[in-house]
Parts: sequence; C-alpha cells; structure tokens
Amino acid sequence: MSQPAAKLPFWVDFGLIPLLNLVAAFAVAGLVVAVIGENPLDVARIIIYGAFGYGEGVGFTLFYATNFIFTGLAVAVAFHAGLFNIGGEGQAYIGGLGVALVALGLDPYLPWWLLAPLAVIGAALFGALWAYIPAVLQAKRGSHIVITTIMFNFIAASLMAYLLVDVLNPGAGSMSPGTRFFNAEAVPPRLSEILAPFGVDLGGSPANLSLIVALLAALGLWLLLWRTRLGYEIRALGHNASAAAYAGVPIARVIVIAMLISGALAGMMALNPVLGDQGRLLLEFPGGAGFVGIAVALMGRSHPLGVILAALLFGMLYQGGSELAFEKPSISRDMLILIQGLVILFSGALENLFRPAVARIFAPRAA
Amino acid sequence: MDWLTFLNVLDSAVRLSTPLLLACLAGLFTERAGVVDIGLEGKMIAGAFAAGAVAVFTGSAWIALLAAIGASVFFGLVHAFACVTQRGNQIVAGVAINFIALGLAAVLGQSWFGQGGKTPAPPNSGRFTAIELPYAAEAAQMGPIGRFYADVVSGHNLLVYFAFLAPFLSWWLLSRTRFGLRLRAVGENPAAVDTAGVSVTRLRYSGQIICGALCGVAGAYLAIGLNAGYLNNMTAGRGYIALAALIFAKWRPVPALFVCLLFGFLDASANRLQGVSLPSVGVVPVQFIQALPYILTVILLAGFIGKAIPPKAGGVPYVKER
Amino acid sequence: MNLENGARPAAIELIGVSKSFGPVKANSDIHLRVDKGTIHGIVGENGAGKSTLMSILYGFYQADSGEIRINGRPVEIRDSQEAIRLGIGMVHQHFMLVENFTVLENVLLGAEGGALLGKGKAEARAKLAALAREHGLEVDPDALISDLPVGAQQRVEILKALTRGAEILILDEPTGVLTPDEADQLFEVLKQLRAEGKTVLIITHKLREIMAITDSVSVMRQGKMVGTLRTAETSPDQLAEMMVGRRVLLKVEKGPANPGLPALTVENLTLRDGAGVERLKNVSLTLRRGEIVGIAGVAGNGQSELLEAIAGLRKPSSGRILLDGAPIPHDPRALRELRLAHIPEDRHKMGLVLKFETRENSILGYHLDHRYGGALLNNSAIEAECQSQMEAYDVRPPNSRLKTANFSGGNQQKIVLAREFERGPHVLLIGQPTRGVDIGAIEFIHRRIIEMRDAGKAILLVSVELDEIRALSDRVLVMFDGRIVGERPPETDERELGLLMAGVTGAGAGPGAGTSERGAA
Amino acid sequence: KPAIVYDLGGRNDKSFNESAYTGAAKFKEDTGVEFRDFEIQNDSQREQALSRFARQGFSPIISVGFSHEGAVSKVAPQFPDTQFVIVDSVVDLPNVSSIVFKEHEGSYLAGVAAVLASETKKVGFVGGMDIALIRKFACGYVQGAKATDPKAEIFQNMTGTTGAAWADPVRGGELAKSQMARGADVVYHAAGGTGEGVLQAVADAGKLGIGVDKNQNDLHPGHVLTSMVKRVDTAVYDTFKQAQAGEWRPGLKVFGLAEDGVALAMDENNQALITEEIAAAIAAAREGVISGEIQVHDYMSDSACPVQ
Ligand SMILES: Nc1ncnc2c1ncn2[C@@H]1O[C@H](COP(=O)(O)OP(=O)(O)OP(=O)(O)O)[C@@H](O)[C@H]1O
Ligand SMILES: Nc1ncnc2c1ncn2[C@@H]1O[C@H](COP(=O)(O)OP(=O)(O)OP(=O)(O)O)[C@@H](O)[C@H]1O
Ligand SMILES: [Mg+2]
Ligand SMILES: [Mg+2]
Repeated sequence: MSQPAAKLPFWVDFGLIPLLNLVAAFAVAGLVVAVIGENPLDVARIIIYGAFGYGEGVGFTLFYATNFIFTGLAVAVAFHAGLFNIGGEGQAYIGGLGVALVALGLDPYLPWWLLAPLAVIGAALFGALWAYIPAVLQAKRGSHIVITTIMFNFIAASLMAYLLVDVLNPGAGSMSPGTRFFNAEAVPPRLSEILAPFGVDLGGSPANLSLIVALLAALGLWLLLWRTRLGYEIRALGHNASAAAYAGVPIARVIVIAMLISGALAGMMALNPVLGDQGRLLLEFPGGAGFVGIAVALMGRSHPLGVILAALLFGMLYQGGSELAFEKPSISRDMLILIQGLVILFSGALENLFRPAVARIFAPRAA
Repeated sequence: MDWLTFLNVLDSAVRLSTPLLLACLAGLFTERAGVVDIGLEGKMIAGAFAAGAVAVFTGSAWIALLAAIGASVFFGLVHAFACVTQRGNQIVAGVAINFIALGLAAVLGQSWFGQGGKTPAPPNSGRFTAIELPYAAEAAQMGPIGRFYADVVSGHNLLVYFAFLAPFLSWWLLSRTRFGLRLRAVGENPAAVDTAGVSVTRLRYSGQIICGALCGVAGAYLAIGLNAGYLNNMTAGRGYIALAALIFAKWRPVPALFVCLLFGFLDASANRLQGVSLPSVGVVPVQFIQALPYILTVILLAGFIGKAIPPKAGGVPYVKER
Repeated sequence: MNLENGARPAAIELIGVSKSFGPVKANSDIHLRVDKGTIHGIVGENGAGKSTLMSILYGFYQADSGEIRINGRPVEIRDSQEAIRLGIGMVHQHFMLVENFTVLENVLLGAEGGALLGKGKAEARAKLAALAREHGLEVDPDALISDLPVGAQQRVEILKALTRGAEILILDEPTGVLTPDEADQLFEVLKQLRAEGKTVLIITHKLREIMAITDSVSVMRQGKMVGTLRTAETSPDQLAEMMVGRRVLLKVEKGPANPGLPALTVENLTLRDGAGVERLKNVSLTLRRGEIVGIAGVAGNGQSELLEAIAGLRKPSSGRILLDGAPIPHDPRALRELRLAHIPEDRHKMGLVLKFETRENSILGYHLDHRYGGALLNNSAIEAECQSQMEAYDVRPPNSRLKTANFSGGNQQKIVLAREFERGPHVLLIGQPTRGVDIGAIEFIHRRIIEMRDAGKAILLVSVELDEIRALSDRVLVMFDGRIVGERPPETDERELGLLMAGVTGAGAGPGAGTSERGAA
Repeated sequence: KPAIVYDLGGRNDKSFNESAYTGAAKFKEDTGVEFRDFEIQNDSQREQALSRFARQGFSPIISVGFSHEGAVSKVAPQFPDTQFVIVDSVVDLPNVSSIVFKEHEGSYLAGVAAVLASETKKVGFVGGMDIALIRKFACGYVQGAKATDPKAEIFQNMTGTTGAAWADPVRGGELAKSQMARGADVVYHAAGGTGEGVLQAVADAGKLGIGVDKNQNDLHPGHVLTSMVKRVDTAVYDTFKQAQAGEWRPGLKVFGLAEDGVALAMDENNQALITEEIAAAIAAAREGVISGEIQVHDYMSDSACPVQ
C-alpha cells in the first residue's frame, strides 16, 4: 500500500519477504517454545512434516485449506465491495443447514453425484440468505454491516442450537446435538479414495471433492471480479462509492449482490465438513473458520490466488499443529493458536518490517 | 416485571455492562485517534490472564490490576507498533492480537499452573469484592428509590464504579483538554495535526496505551472482580460486542455508557426471561431468549440510529510521503 | 538569483535544496532568496515541485540535502513545530483543517496554551477578535468548519498562522477557491501584512495575480528553479513561457456562437439535501445546442447540486428537467444513453476510481456498453478504447495499465475529458474543467470545449474561475444561495459579476436575493 | 500402551475430560505405566486421532465424550485387535466397550440434598450449553427436588448456545445471582468452567452451591453443599487396570448409583453442611433408586422431562 516506490525484483517481493515474515513469526513462537522447555527446531520440523511429510498429513492440510479458501473468498469479495463481512462464521453455519436439509431430504433417493450439486446450491443459498438481511440493512438503512454481521453470528448460533438439539435431532437416545448420519451412498467419495488408484496415498484424511469446488469458486470469483461488468461495478463501489454512483452503478443493489455472493461462499464452506467429512450436521462445525477467513483474505490481499495460498498456510498450521500436539504432549493445542496469531501479525500487519532492509540490499541491483 | 425484579435485572445489567463499557471506551480512545481496533477481545484476555496469574502469585488485587494494565498496554504497544510505526493493516493487527493473547494465555497458564490455561483461584485479598455504600441497608427500607440505591447503586466492586465514572472522565478528557483535542483531531485529519507541529505517532501511541489500560481494567474485572481466576477465553466475545456498542454510540463516551447499559440490560433480561412462559406462546425456547439481545440490537440499529460516521482517518495509516 | 541585494539578510534563503520521493525528484538543487517585507510569488506547472518546496520550508517534509536560512541564520526545520517557532506559517493547498471541529478548535490545535483548554480558548477567542478588527478577517469562532464556505475556511487557515505569530506566511494556491472579490480582500490582507514587515510567499497558477500583488516572482519547472525575476520587469507571457518551456496562448480563441434549438430545459427545480436544507430554489434555465452557458458563483451556492441533479445523481424535490423536450430519467446510466455527458467537479471524488487501471477508468459509466463485451468484459476492446482516448488527449504517460492515481492532476483531468467527450455526447455538463490544472493543460482543455461547442453541442459549464467562465461562455448565469440571481453577457465587468456572486443584486437582476453572511465575506 | 482422546472441551475442562485424565494419571502413578492423550480441536480430528493411536499400537484407546460415537464406529472395525472404549455413548462392536453414566440418578440425589438444605425451598440449576446431556442432569435434579418437596420451586437456566457456554463464568455467576435474587439459596451447576462462576457467586453471597462431575467441595469450603461426581476417573482407571491384567471385555457398562459410578461427594469440606437429616434422606433416596423403588426418568429416553 504505502511503499517507498523503489521497485524490488518479483521474487524478492513475493518470495523472500513473505518468507522472512514467516521466519520471524516462527522465531517468536520458537522463543515461547523454548521458554516452556522444548526445542523450537524440533517443533518446526514436526509441524512441517505433519503438514506435508506424508499422505494423510497432506490430506488434512488440504481439508483445512478447503474451509479457509471458502471463508477467505467470502471475506475477500465483500472487501472488494468495500464491505467488512465479519459474519462468515454464521453464514457458514447456516450454510450447513442448507447442506443438511438437502441431504436429509433427498438421500434416500439420490446418489451422491446428483445430490452433491444440490447440496452446493443448498449451502450457497442458505449462506446467502444469512447475509441477505445485514446486506439489505446496510444498503437501505445504513446499519453498520460489521455490527449486524456480528449479531447474526450469535443469532445463527442460537438458531442452529435450537434446530440441532430440538428439531433435527434424531431424538431419543442420541446424546450429540446433530442430525442423523446421511446415507452412505449420498456422501461423495473422499480424495483419498479417488486418488488411491493413481498411487496417491492420502491416508484416512477427510479431504474431499469440496476442495475442487473451492478451487472452482476461486477461479469463478477471479473471473467475476476482473472479467465481468458486475465485478467491475463491485470493485468500483469498493474503491470509490461516489464514483460508482456517478457511473450509474446501482449502489444498493450491488451491495446486496456482493454480500449475497460473500454469504454464498461462506455457506459453501459447510460442504467440506458436513457433506464431505462428517456425513451429518454437527453443532458448531465451522469451528472458527469464518474468523480465520478474515485473516486469510487479508493475507491473500483479497485476491483469489492469494487467498488459496494463505488458506494453504493456515491449513498447514492446523494440521502441523495437531501433529505437534500429538507428538509433544507438553505443548498444548493452544500453542497452535499462538503460532497462528504470530503468523498473522508478522505476515499481515508487520509485512513491511523487513522491507527497508531488504530494499537496501536489492534495490540498487534492480535500478 | 415488578419493581424488585426490575431492580434485580438492573443490578445484573450494571455488572454485565461493566466490562463492555470499559472495552468500549478503550476502543473509543484508539479509534478516535484513528486506529481501528478489533483486538479489544485479545487485550482483555491479556489483562484477565495477567490479573488472574498475578493475583495468585502476590495475593494483591491492586498489583494484579497493575499487571493486567501492563499486559494489555503491552499488546496496545504491539498494535501501535504494527499500525502506526509499520503502517500495517489495522484490522489484521487486531485479529492477530486476539489470536496471540488467547494462545499465549493458555500456553503460559498451562506451563505455570498446569490447569490447562486456567489460573487457580486467588485468595480473597487478590480480588475486588463488592463494597456496600453508606446507608445502603437503611435505604433498602425506604421505599422504591431506596431499594434502587441499595440494590443497584450499592454493592458492586470498585472497578464497577470506576467504569461508570470513566465515560464522564473520558468526555472531559476529550472535550476539555489539550490532549483530547489533539487526539480527536488526529483521528479526523492527521495531516492537520502534523502541520500544527504535533506528533501523530505519539498521539496514536497514546490512544493505544489508554486503550490497553482500559482493556486491562476490563480484563481484571472479569478475572478478579466478577470471577476468581482466569479461564480460557473467558471474555466470550465481549470485545466484539464492545465494538458494536462503540459504533452504536457513534464513538462518543457518554452515549457509550447508555449503549453498554442497554446491552447489559438486554443480556440480564435474557437471563431472567429463560423458562418464562408467555401467554398463548408457551415456554419460549431458551435459544430464542438468548438470541434476543442480538435480534433487538439489529432492530434498533435498523430503526433508530441510522448511519454511524466513524472518525474520518480511522483504519488508514498516516503516510506523509506517498 | 540575479537580484542584487543590500546587506539586509533575506527573510528566507534556500541553498541547494533537493528532495526526492522515491524515484521522483520533486526538488533538485533549489536556490531561492526572499527579502523581508516583500510578497514573493512562485509559479510553475502541476508537479513542478512548488508545494514540496514550501512543505520543506514548513518542516512538513525533510529536504534530502541543502541548507535553509531564516533571517540569515542557518536553521534545521525538523518539524512544523520548529517552523512555527521560527515564525513560519503556512496555508496549504489542501486545507489542513479538522472538518468537524469548530473554527476555534482548529485555531487552538497545536497552540492550546496549557493542558486544559479553557484558558487557551478564551485567549484564542480574544486574538481572533483582534485579528478580525485589524485585518477584516471575520469568521465565527464557533462555526463548524464543514459548515463554512471555502473562502471562510481559508481565512481560518490564515488566522491559524497569524495567531501563532507568523512573520513569514506561505500560501499555496490560495485563490483557487475564491471569488474575485474575496481574492481582492485576501490581497488587501497580504499587503497589509507586508506593510507590517511580514514576508509572504504565494504560489499560484494565475499570472494575473502574480502581476497584481507580488514584488518578485520565481518560476519552477520539473523540480528545478528556472529563474527569479522582479515582477515589475516581467510579463505574463514571459512567465508562461518560462513555466512551460514554450510559447503558450493565454487567450482563448473563440468565434461567435450559433445557438440552435433548446437541448436542455430546467423548470422550477427545487432540491433538498439529506438534512432537509434547500440547496436549489426554483431554478430555471434553458440550454441550446451550440452554446456554452456558464454558471458563475462562489463554491457552495448550489452549482454542484444543479449539475448533479441534471446528471441524475440527486433527486429533485420538485420541478422538471427536460432533455429534448422529454423529462429525464433519474438514472445516470440511462442519461448516458441519451447522450448526456457529465464531467464532475471533483475528479478524485467522483470522476475517477483512482485505484483502477486507467483503461478501467476509460469506460467508467460506459462499462455496460456492448462494445466492451457481453457476459465477460472484452479487454482488448477496452484497451483499444483507452489507447485511442489517451492518444487523442495526449495523456502522458500513455500507459493504459498504470493506476490512475499515478498520473498527475492535469493528465487525470484529460482522462476524464477524453472519456466523456470522445463518445459524441449532445449535451455536456462540465464542472470545474481546469481546477488545479496547469497552464499548458488549461489551454488544451479550453480548446476542446470550444471545439465541442462549434460542433453543435449544448454545454453547461460550472466554474469558480470567473476568468474561465468569461472566456468560454456565451451567456453567464450567476448563482447565489441556490438561486439563479442573474444572467449577463460574458463581457460584463468582473466587478459586477463578483457583486452578483456575493448576492448583491443590481437593478432588476432576477429574484431579489439579499445579502447573507454565507456568501458575503 | 493405553491412550485417551478427549472431547473438544480438552483435558482441563473441569469436567468429564479432566476426570478421565485424573483416572489415567492415577493409573500411571500406581503402575508406572505411561499413557498418551490427545485433545482434539475439531470434529475431523476424532478419527484421525483414534486411527493414529491404533496404528501406533496403543490399546486400550479411550474416547471421552458422546461425540466420538461416529469416529469409534468407523475406526474400530479397521483395527479389530485394538481395544476401544467410549465414554458417554454406546457403540455396539466386538472390540468396543461402552461406558455410560446415569447422571440423572446422581442429579436426583443432588435435588434431594438441595431442597433439604434450602431454607427458602427454592433451588437453582445452571447448565452449560443447552444440549440433551445437560437436560438429563436438570431433569434428574428437578425430580429429586420435587420428590422431596412437591412445593419446591426450581429455577433452571442454560448459559448459552455455543461452546463459549462452557467457559463463561461471568454469565454463570450472573445466572446464579439472578436465581438467588428470586430466592434460591442452593444452586446446582452442570456447566464446566462456567460453573466456577456459579459456585463463586453463590459463595460470595453466602449461599450454597452443588458441584458437578468431580469433587468440587474444596473450591469454597463451607459453601459447596456437595458435588455430583461422575466417576469417569474410576471408569478409566478400571479399564486400564483390566486391560493390563488381560481382563478387558467389550460391551455395555452402565454406571449408576448402584455401581458407584455417580455419587454425591462427602468429605471434610462439606461435613458441616450435610446434617444428619440430609445424610439420611440421601441414603434413603439412594437405596430407593438402587432397589428400583424410585424410578428416575432419563431425559434421553424420550427427550422429555415429566416434571418442570
Ligand atoms: N444517550 C444520550 N442521549 C442523549 N444525549 C446524550 C446521551 N449521552 C450523552 N449525551 C449528551 O450529549 C453530549 C455529547 O456527548 P459526549 O460527551 O459523549 O460527546 P462529545 O465529547 O461532545 O463528542 P465529540 O467528542 O464528538 O465532540 C453531552 O452533553 C452528553 O451529556
Ligand atoms: N508525498 C509525496 N509522495 C510522493 N511523491 C510526491 C509527494 N508529493 C509530491 N510528490 C511528487 O512530487 C512532484 C512535485 O509535486 P508538488 O506537489 O510539489 O508539485 P506542485 O508544483 O505543487 O504541483 P501542483 O501545481 O499540482 O500543486 C510531483 O511529481 C508529485 O507527484
Ligand atoms: Mg463534542
Ligand atoms: Mg501544489
């Protein structure tokens, strides 16, 4: 944003500096690790091995990344329209309801390859629906979308708790707040099953076809934003609302449409855990992915490709972190939260920490 | 609701709105200075954990309060360094602080106390306990107003009284002092402040320091005022609600008091309404009652307050040379 | 530098000052000497580095190298506080005011006189009253800045400097937003300050003003100091040539108009803003093909609202707007299809999305046109469009992928003009076509506007530059307080127009509008 | 090589997870045998953790919490030689043993004790998240209270609808205060960490609280009437022991009052509070339940509670 104009070589800008930021984040995390008496290098090795070192780890990394691609894209598209959608969590949660209703209603009749597309629609529709009211309130009444979406997160939690405990619960004898399992035939195969014939071993990882949907969504969003008139209008609105009005962009409508897309993307996140992994709808399944989406979108500069990369990074942290908790009983799972925070801080907010120094080394050569 | 019930709900509302109010004012100081703060939650957590931990070590509520303020201010300084010195994205910095504080509290707590991030209960001297105001007992016998004094006004801990004084102090600070004038100006037009020969950086750091201090008090209130000890994630999203309250109050201190009281009141009423059977509806699902404050907030927002205009320079790092 | 001078130390002396913003050399090796008790002008094209130089003097930027002497003493101006201490005050090109503060608070900011405001406030109030008495700089200390007209905001800036005891006053393009009358008042104040022994540095694009008020003048071009001259010994033509590096035509060449059928008719238009304030009061006008109707007026008297109402951006509360006899739709998009083009007054706020690539801006408002693609945008068509626009309007650099924010003001304005003019509109609404644009570009833009008229277009022109209005228009309407208070031929005496603009209506010139404190300075 | 997989609440949840950990720790202390454990962070890790422990040769593997039901049913068949144990739910497989508790029976006793200790005959219940399991606690408690004094008034509150409801002592405290303001002088909680706020508020007000899951009598001695302990620790300990001795058997194991799987905690901290009358009533009720004379309705059996 506010760079000294000195141009750096591409690989420095997009390779070296991000790497330095990550290293710094891990260095601070390493300090904490050392304080509680573990070897930081060991920890780093475990995380990286856990995330990429073997098939199942990779599968889990991809599985988590799928969640974050969806929620990251959701936040990103709203950003492009100048809106801060902090409600991805609630939209994803309600999106899960869409998936579940489709699956519960149709799983006796349809095979997975017919059901899955309907579930995608269900997820998108319900997610969009949950974004609709805040969007309209923002567009028509100027109610601050940050607050309304926060409120809608809480409302979603209550609504879903009610539905899962009292309405959709299979009833007597079932302890866990959730729906029944979907028919096995209605659940799409996992990537591990699909790739096994090709000699790729993803172990028992839950990565599934939602990943493909996520990547398609990223591509679609890129096309939408930079190749369509709607995308043009969304970006114009986000950069300069009065210029957009001048250009005849129907502001209220574009706000609502952008939020609907955002909500739909967030809602589609539900496909991954609900249909792809658990095969049923569980209480609180989004598990904070909506909030991680904010970080992912910001780190990915709201660009679909950036979002995918940032989502992979967070997927890696999630999976590597669980490996860590597994291998090192003395390091609790909370360590992972700390590391995530440090990564967000150093690669996000402190992204320019090393730039001046690096620029001093590389700028002369570039000039 | 009869009068006594109402007083009870109000009493509860006062307690519930206290952390909101402190966090809301915290946000006010930094946002009026032009630094958006979504990291209130994290700073409160830092404060709560520090208070809980130090109360156990020292057994002194006051030292614990200082520690809480210190820890929160530390995160405020990190935030300021990222957003002011490094001109980083303010929202990212806030999100990062929320994660870091939560993770660090748990990791350190586990390492120090071995209870999964929780701090053990401090001795009573390590807590701020309720104080009875003079003549509360007598007043209770003297009709509805007396009851109000005895039930609602009296019987809170010191931090509550501080919190309810704070909006007025803040108002005075912002509108009547040199510092306040400059702080407000820097959130609206930092270039104007800069050309007046006043350091934008120093002002924005000050905003974050005050923010940290107030979050620290809020955290201490949670950990050693209301509760006895820190518990993982015990802020339970209050930092976000405080942010909502801040927008609701249009970034002004005295309205912030009323908004936070309103939120507290809605919350307290929700607690009270659980399981109450309504005519012709029957028992309302608990979940609905719990969602009620949020639903009402949305309705109020849609119907009454209209557009809230944030400080103009908020969210944008100040860059003199492009 | 060729001014021989007595032994008196100069009020300001700059020796070899340089400053770069990244790769941009905004100032390189600048030498400047300004004598105490004089008014010194600085002229130069957009981006010549004038503002940068003054900001260095004011401590807002740090020079990369060079020396500054104030009253003969070498000084180091690390920040504005230091500059203020040295008796330097500055009125910036973009006002440095806090909009939702009162005048008093703005004056107080940075000079509060104590940790509490009470005492300082009283003192500042007294100072303001005294300054108002001495210099006629009247302004209500309790008014909100955002409620003040720009002229008054500028007074606040000057008052800020004077209350801090400035001995050297720097004004960066102070008259861009003033009526001639207000400008004259300002010049009176400046002369008075000179008489008190203060030194004034003034940046302006208006050579007439340089000639009228300065004692000496320096010319800058592309970051360098081209020369310093005694005003008495130079001429506007010479200065213009020094600025641009070639001969420029200062007068607009224009033949007589051939007005045709009415293209645009406004009938009894009234408009209330969001707060319910009437911004337009019963405005009526007719615009014919092949003529330029200029609307003169001090900023904030309803011209912007009028343009925006016609452009479909604001909904009138009553009255009609007819385009070729048919009521207009309230939709900018539909209006564009009806061949109504609109150059907004503020290119940054409305005319451009600064963060867009320029080719994206070249279709802003026309992005739904089928030429630029159907479901997907056709980038090569957009690219071609942008290239042809950039070529036709000599936009520099002609790089369609560059973010528009990275172009200079004049080039940005050309980008807007090219977009709107090149699509062959029938009716043109033009707001402030040359605001903040340098002489070379002004010449170019004015020629284009005349060409459009001669091609039979109907043009409604709003400008706060009275010179511009008089030079381009075939008829002049004057707006004051939301009304049209008179129509005059363009040759009308400047004084008379100025009075009308201030709401002083002469004999039978439209509905009786009295003086009001808003417009009268 | 025993292992434990906890539920989302984590090892130190002040509740059944922690209790499981306590049992395992005691086993380690007694036998010197190391165990491994894992705190999951999301639903997807259940299977991952189970199959991972199984692959590395751990057995028995105890999954704590009903949410593991799906994962256990999926993973157990893949490792027929590994012994799996699920707590709080039933999985009918040849290599799985299921341990369930009759929380309603223990809560029934808590209800009896609460009403007897109450001077106002008004008692409170604060639950964590509003889910069936917690309603099971509440329902048993209400039955006990009503059976002791049909005119007793019971205030029930749930803390929330998200996971935060297990760790919000502030709201827990407020709920307790609101119940006390309505006259309650004994408050029973089944709310994990939130419950600490309940017990704190009750103690601050000089009233009585009832702890849950593990013995919480020592938190505020003199202000915790008793605790409805759920012996997950014993169950874990016994399981490990049996496995060590080669006596582990699959199948359903129900821990009720009869098995001492649930009980009211009595120790020196609440000695003074439990009068002879109360102790006798508790004992009688316990006998009644064990003998079948008293039928305590299980909320889970039909998702309904006969009394309110
Ligand atoms: N809820 C409320 N409703 C109406 N008026 C209120 C409310 N709260 C406060 N006020 C009054 O409004 C005035 C302004 O409030 P406040 O002190 O918060 O803002 P301020 O400091 O004047 O604002 P700013 O900093 O923007 O100048 C005060 O005089 C206060 O008493
Ligand atoms: N803060 C800044 N960061 C980077 N470049 C700048 C900055 N300010 C000015 N520049 C560049 O420095 C050059 C000189 O700018 P400056 O504003 O001094 O020109 P000017 O003569 O005042 O022009 P104008 O007549 O448009 O006001 C321009 O190329 C401009 O783009
Ligand atoms: Mg005010
Ligand atoms: Mg300039």
